[in-house]
Amino acid sequence: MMGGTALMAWSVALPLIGAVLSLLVGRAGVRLVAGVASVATLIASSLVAWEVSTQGVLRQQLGGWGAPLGIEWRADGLAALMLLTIAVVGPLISVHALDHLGDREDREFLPLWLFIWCALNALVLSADAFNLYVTLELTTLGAVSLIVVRRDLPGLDAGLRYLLFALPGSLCYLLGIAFLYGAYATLDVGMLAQRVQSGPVTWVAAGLVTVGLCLKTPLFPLHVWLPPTYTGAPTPVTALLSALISKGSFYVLLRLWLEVFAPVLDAEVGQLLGLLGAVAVLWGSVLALSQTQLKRVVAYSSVAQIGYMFLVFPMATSGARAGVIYLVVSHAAAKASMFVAVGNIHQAVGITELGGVQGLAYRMPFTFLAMALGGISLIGIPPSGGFIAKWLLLNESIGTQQWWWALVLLGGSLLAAAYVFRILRGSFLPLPPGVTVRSIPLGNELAPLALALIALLLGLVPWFPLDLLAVGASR
Amino acid sequence: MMNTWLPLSVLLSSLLPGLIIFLLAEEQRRTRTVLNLLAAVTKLLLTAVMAWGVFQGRQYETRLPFFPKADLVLRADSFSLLFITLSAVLWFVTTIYAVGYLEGTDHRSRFFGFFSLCVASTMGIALAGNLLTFFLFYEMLTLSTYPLVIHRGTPEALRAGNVYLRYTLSGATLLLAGVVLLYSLTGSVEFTERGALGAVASHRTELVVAFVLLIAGLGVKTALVPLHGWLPVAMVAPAPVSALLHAVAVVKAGAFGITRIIYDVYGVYLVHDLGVMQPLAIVAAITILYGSVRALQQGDLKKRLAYSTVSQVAYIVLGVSLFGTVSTIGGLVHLVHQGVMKITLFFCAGNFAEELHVHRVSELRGVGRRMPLTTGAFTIAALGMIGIPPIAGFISKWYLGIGALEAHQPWMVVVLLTSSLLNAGYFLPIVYSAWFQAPREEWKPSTRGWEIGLLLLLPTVATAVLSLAAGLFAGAELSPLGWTRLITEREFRP
Amino acid sequence: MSGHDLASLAVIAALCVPLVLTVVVMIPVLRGIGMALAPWAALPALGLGLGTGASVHWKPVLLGMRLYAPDEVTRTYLLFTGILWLFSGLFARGYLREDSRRASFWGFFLATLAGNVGAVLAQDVASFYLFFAMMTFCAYGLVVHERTEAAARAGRVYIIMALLGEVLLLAAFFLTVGTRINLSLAEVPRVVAESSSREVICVLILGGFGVKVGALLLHMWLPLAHPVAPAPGSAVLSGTIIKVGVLGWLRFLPLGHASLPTLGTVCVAAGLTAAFYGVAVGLTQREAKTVLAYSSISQMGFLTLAVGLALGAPEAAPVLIGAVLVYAVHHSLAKGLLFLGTGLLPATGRKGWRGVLVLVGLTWSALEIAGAPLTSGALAKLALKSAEAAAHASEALPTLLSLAAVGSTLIMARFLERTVPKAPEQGSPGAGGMLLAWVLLLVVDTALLLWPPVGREELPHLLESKSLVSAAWPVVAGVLLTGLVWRSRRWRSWRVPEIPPGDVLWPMARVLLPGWRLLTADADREPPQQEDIGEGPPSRFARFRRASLDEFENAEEGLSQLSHVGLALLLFLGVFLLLLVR
Amino acid sequence: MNPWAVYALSGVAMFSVGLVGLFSHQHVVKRILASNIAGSGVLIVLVALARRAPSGVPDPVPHALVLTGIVVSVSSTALGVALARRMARLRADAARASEPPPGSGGEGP
Repeated sequence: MMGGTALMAWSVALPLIGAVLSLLVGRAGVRLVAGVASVATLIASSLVAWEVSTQGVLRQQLGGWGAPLGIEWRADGLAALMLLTIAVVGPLISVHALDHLGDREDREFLPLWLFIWCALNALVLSADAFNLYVTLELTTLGAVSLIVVRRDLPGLDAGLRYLLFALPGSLCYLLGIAFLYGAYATLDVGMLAQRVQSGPVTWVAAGLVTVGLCLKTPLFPLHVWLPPTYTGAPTPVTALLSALISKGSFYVLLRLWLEVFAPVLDAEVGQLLGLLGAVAVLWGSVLALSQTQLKRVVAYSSVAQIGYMFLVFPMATSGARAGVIYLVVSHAAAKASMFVAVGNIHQAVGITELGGVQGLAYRMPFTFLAMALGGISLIGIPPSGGFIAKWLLLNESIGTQQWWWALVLLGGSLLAAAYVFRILRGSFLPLPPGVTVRSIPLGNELAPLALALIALLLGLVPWFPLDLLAVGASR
Repeated sequence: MMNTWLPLSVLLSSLLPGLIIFLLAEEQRRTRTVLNLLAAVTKLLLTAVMAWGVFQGRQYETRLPFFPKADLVLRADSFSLLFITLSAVLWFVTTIYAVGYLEGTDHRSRFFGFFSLCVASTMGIALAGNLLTFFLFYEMLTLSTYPLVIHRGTPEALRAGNVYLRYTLSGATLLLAGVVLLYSLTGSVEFTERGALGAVASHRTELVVAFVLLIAGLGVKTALVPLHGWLPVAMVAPAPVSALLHAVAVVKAGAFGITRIIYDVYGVYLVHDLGVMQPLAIVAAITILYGSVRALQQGDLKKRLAYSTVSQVAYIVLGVSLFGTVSTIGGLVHLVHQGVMKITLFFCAGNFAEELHVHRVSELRGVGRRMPLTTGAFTIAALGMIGIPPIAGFISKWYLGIGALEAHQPWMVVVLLTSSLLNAGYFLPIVYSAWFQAPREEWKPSTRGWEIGLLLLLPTVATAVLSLAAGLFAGAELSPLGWTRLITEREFRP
Repeated sequence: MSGHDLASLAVIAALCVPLVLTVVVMIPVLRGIGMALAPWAALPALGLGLGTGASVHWKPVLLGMRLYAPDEVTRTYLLFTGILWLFSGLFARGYLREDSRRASFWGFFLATLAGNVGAVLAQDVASFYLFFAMMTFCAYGLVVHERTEAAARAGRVYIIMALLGEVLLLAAFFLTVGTRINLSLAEVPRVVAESSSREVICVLILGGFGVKVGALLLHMWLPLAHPVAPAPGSAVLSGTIIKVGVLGWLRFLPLGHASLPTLGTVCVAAGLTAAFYGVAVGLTQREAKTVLAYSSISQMGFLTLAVGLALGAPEAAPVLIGAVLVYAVHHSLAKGLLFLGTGLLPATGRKGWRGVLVLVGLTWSALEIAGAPLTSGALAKLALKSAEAAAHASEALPTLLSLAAVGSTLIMARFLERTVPKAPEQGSPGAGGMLLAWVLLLVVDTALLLWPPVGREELPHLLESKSLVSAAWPVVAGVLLTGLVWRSRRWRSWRVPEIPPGDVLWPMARVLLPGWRLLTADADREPPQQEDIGEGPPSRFARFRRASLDEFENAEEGLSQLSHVGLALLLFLGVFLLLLVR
Repeated sequence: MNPWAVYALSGVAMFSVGLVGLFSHQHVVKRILASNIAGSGVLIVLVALARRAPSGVPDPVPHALVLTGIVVSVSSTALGVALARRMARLRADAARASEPPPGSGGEGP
């Protein structure tokens, strides 16, 4: 049995090896190599999770240098859960991408995705603030390359837009880290947590880090790049962006905030983030209601869902932490399933309008089942991961006497219901005349369903992720 | 061993077939029907075993880990069995009815899949051993009934579905708020006889707020005025769905929940002490009268029945919100009685629509000659609704009336009796014109030998007989009334 | 089988034979058998009335059903109920020979019979209510049997009044039984007497059963319903069914247990008024059966009066109850004879031996009602008067009763006047069965005068000269008065203005009906066409929704400008720091 | 004022200029350049921070960070420019293919 620390390295290395190999092999081998790499990484990630859940937090000093000089990797319950999420959700999206994109894109998609996977895993495991920056940048660059994989105008437009909004975000983050290093002479998150004190440098650093990451995630009012980018990118890429890549920056923010900043900052700043989150919930949901493009509805829903995630900051308790991580995970599965389903619809009828779903419930039952289940999780109706997350957050908001966040959560889910059922209900109408439904591969139908079932499963056995999350939770 | 698995098996006996049915192709009619009936019969048997066990004092509980602090608990106590038995029996007949009713229409796999899910949710609601579990299944019910409401796929059905969702999801939100509030107070809310909140009884404000939230949330499904708007609109659904919605699943789930909240979460003494019982009783009384008056004004048969449900289900709420044993028995027993009678009425309405394409009250003239058995069933159920002995509704009314006096609220008797008169006002004209008036034009004679297909006729007659039997043999030990007395004795035992 | 078993079997048979036959008649295949047996359905009840049964207690049925108590009230009621239903049934077999809705009639007839017998047998509150309601609702089928507009209207009035009565009764029962849920009838008078809401209960009982009895101001359904029903139906309606209302009074009022003088006085007054009022309105009627119905109202006034006296004077209650029973037996059979006679006369014709026989019988029954000497009427009046004496009622009462007897004579004369001349001279063939049944009933009626089931102790007094005189003079006066009027009409043609049957109903209906119409107007409106729903201008809510969504869209567009994003970024950072610096 | 503080402040100033540039220009290449300026500013701050005490060995860690930062910034600039070029070409093609050119959103040249 391999040691837990080695497993962490494998979980990062395997996708990288896969990416390189798949670039080398010819057209025929790409799928095979990527498949093998995916399965291997999944196994490695699961083993990490297993180790974490049985043995507690895993640490590894890269190259033998300890902090502060060297770089540390650390896998606590949160990291392990994220590894698992990426390892399950990502491959399912890429399965869908195989038949959705063209042949050439196919060859480029898989290596790029494996590369991003590697970067994301590294990001999740990093316990070093600068290393987090690097992995974040790698993810961004990989994501931009994926967005433009089709090399068409909308894709290029979206890719550039993404890049040019992500760059200032990363730079703000980097500047903040620089200040922190200047003040406390360490980049290790754990050591920062011990050394950090309230003071102007910390404030500015925290402000820069927060704003930068909020721009990347993105939080209202910095969300404006999201809808056009998500709409312009190829659908599988949008799914990856929404489900996993945007979670990367949020993960960094969550880590730093909960472990480093929250103890030394005024609670009011947390309220500010919460307030912006609340506005995002309202804003995203209402705009989702007014969209006519299917994909934009789902994109604006992401704006709203990200808003929920920021409700963790005003509460900043372990319960809220668990709730928000749960939200991240179940949103990853649910939103991926929604986007992939949208891709299927587009592929089948070639209509991007909301009305395009008419009559499809009977033609593409799996896709619509997936959409329904995913939507349920977004709304937060049981049984779904979204419900568990909402439940935990609600409990926390009442428990910390901040009942106004409960109102946001409850009102937000009603709005979510409004836009989710706006999509679903049309599908029960009879098929309009003149529309032909192309059949799509079974794999494409099953991928969203599998994703949605994960969201469902998260709502049925919440004790497993919650137990895992509790490992290494500081507070 | 059996004691832990039985509640779960009851749940799974409709959940699993439901999931399998989704996967069946539209043409696999025989397989689907066999599966449906098999599941229904299995559930009946399991329920019977469990009912017998509970009657003997055995405990049945399935506990599944869910949250670190809160398990999913399925527990069969006497009250849940009352509801389960009702659902299991009525599901069985409704399945038969639905097989007949939907013969030759589209999307039957989907229909029966959701149909089973709907019943599974109802089972879950009945068996829930704590508030969280209850809420989970309550929401599942909302979701599994929506596709049934919009089953026809017409714009009108979709609109009804919208209204349905708007109401039920808003209600669920309120309910969730209440549930969370209670959980944050106590950490865990197990359903316990005589209440689970004794330890936090001093938090009066929170408890009252939570109570209002819970009742408002549940009141949507229960169709308490002014939260009843969805019910008449949801009438566009096919007849078996309406039957299920009104008699077993949705409306009943709400009433069942309110009862649980009052008796097993707060405890009747605490609710009384908090002073929230009287307002609830007043709301119920208003609903009773409002529903009856509105029913008078409906020309559409199903709409009239829907408003009648609004009124009748409030009887249950009235019963449980009057402080006293007798009214509680009346309320609980009406849960069963109303179910059996109302399902009969909807079956009849479905039969009329299916066989003669009659939807409006005014078109029912002389239908008794053409469809005597259906009209007979309708008559029995309608008279029962009015509260004429020996049909089940009489027993409910008897207990409710006495209970109102026991609770020193004579005005409730006036409400009850006025409502009876109004019930008579909207049911008896139908009965009269069906039997004693000549049809406008002669109906086409049946081509089948019976007045309508046996799959539609038998369930109708069966439930009519049940409504008669439930009243006529109310004194029997295992009658709904006997069972309810057992439950209530346990709740009020000092 | 032991004697006890046999006795309880008799009770069960009395109730279940009609019930089973009802079901048999409903099943098309067995209908023929059922209809053949139906006329005899009351036989077990009659048998039980003659013999003695044993109490039956079925715990599982309803709320614990108890049947039969071997008391005088039960036996007497069973006896006359059985007799009248039996002969009405036999009569109906002939009467309905050619009726196409025979099956319907028999179904309702049998079910009503079961209800009637059950109400007499019932020994607990819930069962009593069950059978009472069953009788009430099934009798509706007899009322609307003809399916004419008049029948429908009468049926409507009947059912509305009945429902009102039921509601009052329910309220009374709730108050009576309380948390005991159900109560044996034997305990009821005591419980009511001890109840804190005794007066309320009594008022509700008086009102609730008063509808059935046809007490003053609750009588409106009677003159409408009795005439439209087929003759056998009218006979049982007027003969036995309204007597069940009186039975209710006897069972539920605290007679002998409590003294309620005020209520008693009200009852006495209402009874007396009804006695005269019934005659007064009845005399104006043209339809023979309506005349009879008003006579019933008048006659029931006497019973109301007796019950009122018993309410006020507990010590005299047993005697008064006895008198009521005597009166009930008398009126039941006599009124039955009269109603059946109106159905028989057209069939036999008034000429020929049959006609004469019927005319003699009718006159005899009319005299009975009038209370002529040596008739059952005289016996009943005698019982009533001696009971009044026991109750120390007002001195004026016997006089008033005699005056009322004049009225009875008049109204009977009016009845004969409206019946006999209209009848055809020659009858139709096949009236034999009917005639036989009728004559047998007449015989039984007469036999019961000689061997009365109750009030036997009064029998010797019947021949005393004092009672002969007091019975004879009102009749004589009545006959003279009739003759006078008859003669006067010869000289000058004048007509009595007709008060519409149901009298006070019509002004009431004029007030109530518009309200009801308003309430149910929507039900009769046709639904709007499908096209109307989706089209048309958007609602205000939809417009508001659209407008606010547009606002959001505009704001989003503003936010999307690149420079605005930069500003937002700075602002975010600024507020963040501001919050910390502060 | 310490020279390293001057360095650091000028780095912050460069970062600010770059940031303003990023959000005030529509042209893609200009924005890529602005991001480069901002990035350089951050790197200058890092370099400045390496010298912690007036005397003594400078901290090696920021140097390593700066090197890494330069690599990252080069690669992102390269990617950005490549994308911008390709987009310009595609736009030109589209414009040539159909007159008048199709209305295009975004912030291209």
